[in-house]
Amino acid sequence: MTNDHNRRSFIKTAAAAGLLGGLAGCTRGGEQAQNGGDSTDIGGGTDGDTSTGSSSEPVIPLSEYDADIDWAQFEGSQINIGAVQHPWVSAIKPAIPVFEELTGIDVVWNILPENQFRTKRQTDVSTGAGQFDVFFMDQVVNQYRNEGWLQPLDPYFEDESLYDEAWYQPDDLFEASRWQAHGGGFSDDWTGLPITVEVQTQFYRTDLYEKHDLEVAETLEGFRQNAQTIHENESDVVGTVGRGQKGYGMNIFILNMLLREMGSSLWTEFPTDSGLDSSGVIDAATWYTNLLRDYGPDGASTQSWSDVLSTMQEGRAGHIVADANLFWPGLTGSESSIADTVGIAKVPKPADGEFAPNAYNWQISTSKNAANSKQAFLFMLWATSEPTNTWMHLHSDAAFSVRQSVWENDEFRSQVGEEFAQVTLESLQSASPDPFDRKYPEWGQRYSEELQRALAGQKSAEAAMTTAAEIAEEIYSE
Amino acid sequence: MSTQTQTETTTTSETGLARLRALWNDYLPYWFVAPMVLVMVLITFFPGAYDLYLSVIEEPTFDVFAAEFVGLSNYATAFGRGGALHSFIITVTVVVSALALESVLGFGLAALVAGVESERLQSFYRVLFIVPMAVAPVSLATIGRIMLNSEIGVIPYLIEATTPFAAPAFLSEIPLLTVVLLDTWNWTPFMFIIFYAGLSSVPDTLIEASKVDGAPLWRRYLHVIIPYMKPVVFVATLIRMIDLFRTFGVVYGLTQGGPGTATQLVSINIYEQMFINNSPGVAAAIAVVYLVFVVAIANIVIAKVGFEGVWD
Amino acid sequence: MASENQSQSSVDTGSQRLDKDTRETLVGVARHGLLLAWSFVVLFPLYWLASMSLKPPGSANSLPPDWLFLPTVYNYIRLAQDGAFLAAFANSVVMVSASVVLVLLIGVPAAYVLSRYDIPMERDVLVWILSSRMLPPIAVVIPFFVIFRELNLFDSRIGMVFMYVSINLSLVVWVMKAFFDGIPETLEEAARVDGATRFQGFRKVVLPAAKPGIFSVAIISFIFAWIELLFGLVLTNFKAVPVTLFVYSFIGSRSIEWGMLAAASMAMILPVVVFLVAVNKYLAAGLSFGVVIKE
Amino acid sequence: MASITLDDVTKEFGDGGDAVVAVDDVSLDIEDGEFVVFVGPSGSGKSTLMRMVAGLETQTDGDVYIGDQIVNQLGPRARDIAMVFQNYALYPNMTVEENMSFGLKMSTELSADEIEATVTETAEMMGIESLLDNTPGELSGGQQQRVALGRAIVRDPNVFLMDEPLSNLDAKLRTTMRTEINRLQSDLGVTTLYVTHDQTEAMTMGDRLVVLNYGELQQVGTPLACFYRPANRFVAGFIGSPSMNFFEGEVADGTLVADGFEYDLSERMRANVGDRTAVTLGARPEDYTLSEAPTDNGFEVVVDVVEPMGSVSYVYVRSVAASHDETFVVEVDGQQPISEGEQLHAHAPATDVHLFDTQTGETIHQRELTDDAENALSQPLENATAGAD
Repeated sequence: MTNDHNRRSFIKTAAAAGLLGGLAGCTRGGEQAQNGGDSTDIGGGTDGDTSTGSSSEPVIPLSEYDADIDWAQFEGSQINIGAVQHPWVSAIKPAIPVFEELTGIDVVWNILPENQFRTKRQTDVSTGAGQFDVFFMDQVVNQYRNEGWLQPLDPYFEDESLYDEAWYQPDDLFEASRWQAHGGGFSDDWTGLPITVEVQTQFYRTDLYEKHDLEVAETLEGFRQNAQTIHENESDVVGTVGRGQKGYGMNIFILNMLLREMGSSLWTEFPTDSGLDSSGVIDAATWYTNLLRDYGPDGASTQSWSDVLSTMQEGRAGHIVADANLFWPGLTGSESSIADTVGIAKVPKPADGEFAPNAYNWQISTSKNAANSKQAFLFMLWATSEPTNTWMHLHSDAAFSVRQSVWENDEFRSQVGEEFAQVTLESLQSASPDPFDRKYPEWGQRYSEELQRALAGQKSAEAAMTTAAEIAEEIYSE
Repeated sequence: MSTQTQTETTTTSETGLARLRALWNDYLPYWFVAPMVLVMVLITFFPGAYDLYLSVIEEPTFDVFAAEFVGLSNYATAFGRGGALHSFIITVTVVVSALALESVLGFGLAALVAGVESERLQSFYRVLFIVPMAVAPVSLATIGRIMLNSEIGVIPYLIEATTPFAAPAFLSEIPLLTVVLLDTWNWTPFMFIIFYAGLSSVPDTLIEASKVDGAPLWRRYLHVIIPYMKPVVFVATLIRMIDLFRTFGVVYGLTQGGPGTATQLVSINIYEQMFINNSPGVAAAIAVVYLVFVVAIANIVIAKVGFEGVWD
Repeated sequence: MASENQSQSSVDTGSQRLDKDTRETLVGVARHGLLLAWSFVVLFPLYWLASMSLKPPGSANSLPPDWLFLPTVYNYIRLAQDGAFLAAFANSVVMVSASVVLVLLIGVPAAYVLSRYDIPMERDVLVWILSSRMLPPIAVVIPFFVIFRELNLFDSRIGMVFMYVSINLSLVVWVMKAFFDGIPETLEEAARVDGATRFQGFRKVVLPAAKPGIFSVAIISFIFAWIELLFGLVLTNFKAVPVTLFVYSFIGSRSIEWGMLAAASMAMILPVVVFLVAVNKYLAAGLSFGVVIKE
Repeated sequence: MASITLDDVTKEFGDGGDAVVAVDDVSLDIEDGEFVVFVGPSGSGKSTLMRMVAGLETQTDGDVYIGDQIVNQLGPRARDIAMVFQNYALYPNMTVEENMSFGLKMSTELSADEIEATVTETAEMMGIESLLDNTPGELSGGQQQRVALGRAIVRDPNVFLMDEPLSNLDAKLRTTMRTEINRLQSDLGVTTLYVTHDQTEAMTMGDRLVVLNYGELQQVGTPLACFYRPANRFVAGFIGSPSMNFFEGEVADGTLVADGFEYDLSERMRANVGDRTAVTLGARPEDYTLSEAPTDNGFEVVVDVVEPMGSVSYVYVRSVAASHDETFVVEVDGQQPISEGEQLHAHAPATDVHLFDTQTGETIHQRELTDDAENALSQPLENATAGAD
């Protein structure tokens, strides 16, 4: 049985703040900071306006930031943050007055859903407009770096007035997060600082497992059998759901894990051999395709993460084979009809393979054309520092810490549930994130298109991966 | 433009105001078109030239004018790896089928509503039938997706609950048809409203006359009403066609062009080239060819249908 | 004439008369049947949207659907308390309304000239105007971004109004040209002979006759601008953000707030319905030009 | 009230090489109070000519005077004219009263009360006072016609221009309105230009006809002058119903040889013909006689079709000797018994025959008339034919 008490208390904070949507979407739009408008921010009742921020006690004592850094050197300036509609934003917003008081820098937000944000960010950097001093960075990190749009942070790390290593404790950041912040191994420099990490975990229905006397699967074969049992014995419940929709953050987010677990990797030889037609990749694609086609919902090939989440929330699926651990609040929250009967476990692995869940980091970066890069760096540093990060996770409903210390923090663990914390921590320690090379968005899109074709039954997994390999290599051949 | 320069005012009271008024009326057609021409120049020439330029240079940098000229290689990429031709075919398929459905439905509904005798009921239908157009594309796509979801969607559920048929997996088995049907739901109102307004302008005498002749309903429409409405019917259909050619939001939200590239419209292809592949040159190349293509189609349609049947 | 027709039909056999009556009844039944069918097609998704917005959290996507549920206005209250949403909503209403007025002011006179005067290369001019709506906005948004920054129109209401005008202008010109083509030119000639200036003839005689057309394009223009997303996304930051962006904001990175998304979508339909109801009677105003001879 | 003068007026449409000449160098004097009918087939330029008087078109060349004033540069609103259009052009969004008062509001300084009084008075005169609150869409064709006329009359203009105002009415109503317009014109005494393609309307309404073809002035004259003294073959054929019959032939030794018959020319004819050889003979259907016995200059014909009209019959006959089978029309007394297929002798007396130059179409010989009739040609008959149909 899961720890109901802990899970409930995890949700209660959200409910108390007037939010029933789980972690995400507390606030939105770029206006609140600017307008000082009606805000539904959690805790402290601050609204992001500097004047009110200084009038009340900061939510984090300023003494926490007692580092060898000249915080106040840019007093009176302003930074513009381009952000995705992500729980991180709502979690940090109540702490923004702390930063504003600490540095005297005004923070202005521009918050958009992912797709829209990408469009806007690209327009901004490709035209050299430089309207964002800080922006969210994802799979396009090396693409942007290659275009010369990103600014490496190393000069700022070396600036003594801006950085204090002893205080910042960079080693507390997960290795996977630090690796991705260095362009997934493609750069020696910091391309940004990681703010959130989500790692793949498995979700299952405890009630159905009990009913059919199933064990939580550690192997892919076991998982497939569990899925089969549920699929065949339950009406209106499919064995499993999983991302099938195309897009470089969609179906291949799952497949990339499976292929690594099966001993293959992306770009066995960069940039000439994509490895996508290797037996490991083909096996992984075949396994995933068969799983979803046999025990997944009709139309599995078009399911995006939100469909996967909704189907599970509605109790129409027995499992999610692997997806972001950030589904947990949604699955256990009030939007979910299975809140009390859902379990979380580490993702399965092949019997002879390695446990290597995919992890994904959002990071924040600054562009070459940004007007206030130094201020931006101070913000990044402050936002990802231990005091801010810990406060967010203890007081502001966050569950995506890139700092190991938070996951080991007992108060945090009891808040979010021991089970969730432990599974996440162990998964993160073994996590193996995707390396996003500079043309990953382009060939990844095509690769995920091919996988989607296989999932839709338009072609075999082998044929799909062979085509994907050809396209990926052609893209780099120019 | 005809060179009518006769003055409208008598020459006796040439006060400043009168002169101004004369100037206004004498050159009225010029004043009338000038703002339109100005806006049109701004919104066509600059973006057009920009796309044309982007399509023949190497990947742009901040200083676009320092970029290297690469001839037609972006065009080659667009039609090779870029799958431009495939997306053209998909787009034309969607345009033709959706346009046919929407025109017929739109006209049928306009005719049906126009014939409703109760004025209140007619008003009700008039408002109701326009509303689908007002649903924001993102809402339509997101909520449409969940409604069509084969596991938890209400539409497959209803089909299976009320008919003996198994519901298809809309987005993966019949994606193109789904896109066309959703667009039909969304945009038939456009045809409806213009046709309806067009019908309202058909003189009663014309309808009366054909009634006295004893012509059956369909003949009355075919031989009397539609010929009279021809300009409006033609323009509404043409504009809807042009709009269909650049459909983006709802389809992207619904399928993202998938499964595979089964619903990859040209607009989606351009979006992916630009914002995912970071190849604005290829995106611009597709856009340029596409513009030429659509202009050609519009010209053919206008030449074949428009100026012979509608404008002489 | 009519009475002659009557007497003729009275000579017909009784069964034929019955047939005619039956046919009329059938036409009536078919008309209402078809209208009801389409009403259902239109209404069901709207009903579903509305019910989603009124359902308590967690049951938005339940199957079998909760046909009967205790509606809650919780989502609407949250929406109404969201100052930023309200600000964007008001902002959109202002910008879109202004753009509709402006696009009519620019487009209707131009359409009139295109309809009434001999324009050199008229077809090319018309196709050129139409070409402004041929490319997907995605293909033209970046040049506009560049221009807007140069001209200080970025994130300004004026800039957005201009964009809304630009997306609707070709529609207004084309549709209104078609409507003007249907209005006999002798109307303005009569007015001019009656002593009106060209402009008075246009304003007092032609414009009123084109009312159904004008209000139709006004509604369509309003809707096009109202649901526009891309320009609003790229060309604004804080001051001129349109409400469409807010509807997106309920689609988060790891969860979708179905109830709020539905409520916001319903809220977005509202102004369109208000506008529609307000101009409803003009849409219906069937005007007769008397005996019409096309010249 | 005003006279109208057209001085070498030309109108071309289009430009450059493909310009179409709609009106070609027309000069015309119309007296104050005169009722002049422009008549011609469609495309003859009659409407264009009127529209230039109205100021709705600007002539390419030449001058237009209304009264003594040159109006080339004036728009319609400054010319003090009123016009009735073929489709009436009633303002659909206005009531009858608003339609009628529009012009007064636009062109005069009259107060609202004065306008209302004037409109009511005119409406009574036109018998449409009960329709004042209706919109044009609610009126019948005939009522719309009256409103259109009323709208013109109420303005009390210098000139009335009427562009085929009766062509959309049914035959019976057309006759009634014809009479009414004639009556109104003579009561009001306003200079009136009237365009029609219908020669019956032209004959019955105008003081003078202006016959146009292909933009060129063919003849200006009283209806009877145009009928009895046509200036050329076109006018001879256009005016009169059924049309005059024409036979092209060759003149040799004082005899016109046509296909199917020969005609011995009289002395006067020969003198008029001179040394021309290609001559067309024209004779009106009513000037022929059909008889069983052969006559001078007669020839044998076979009856093709008989159209009894009541008091007269139109008999379509064909010359027995002709190489073609075209028929021509003969009007005979309605009581004369003639059956189809019958063979008879057709005869047109030399006094009634016209001769035209085949090449130029110009009249070279006019029929004979009595002196009284000759005098009457130049006198406009004061509505003499108004009541007749």
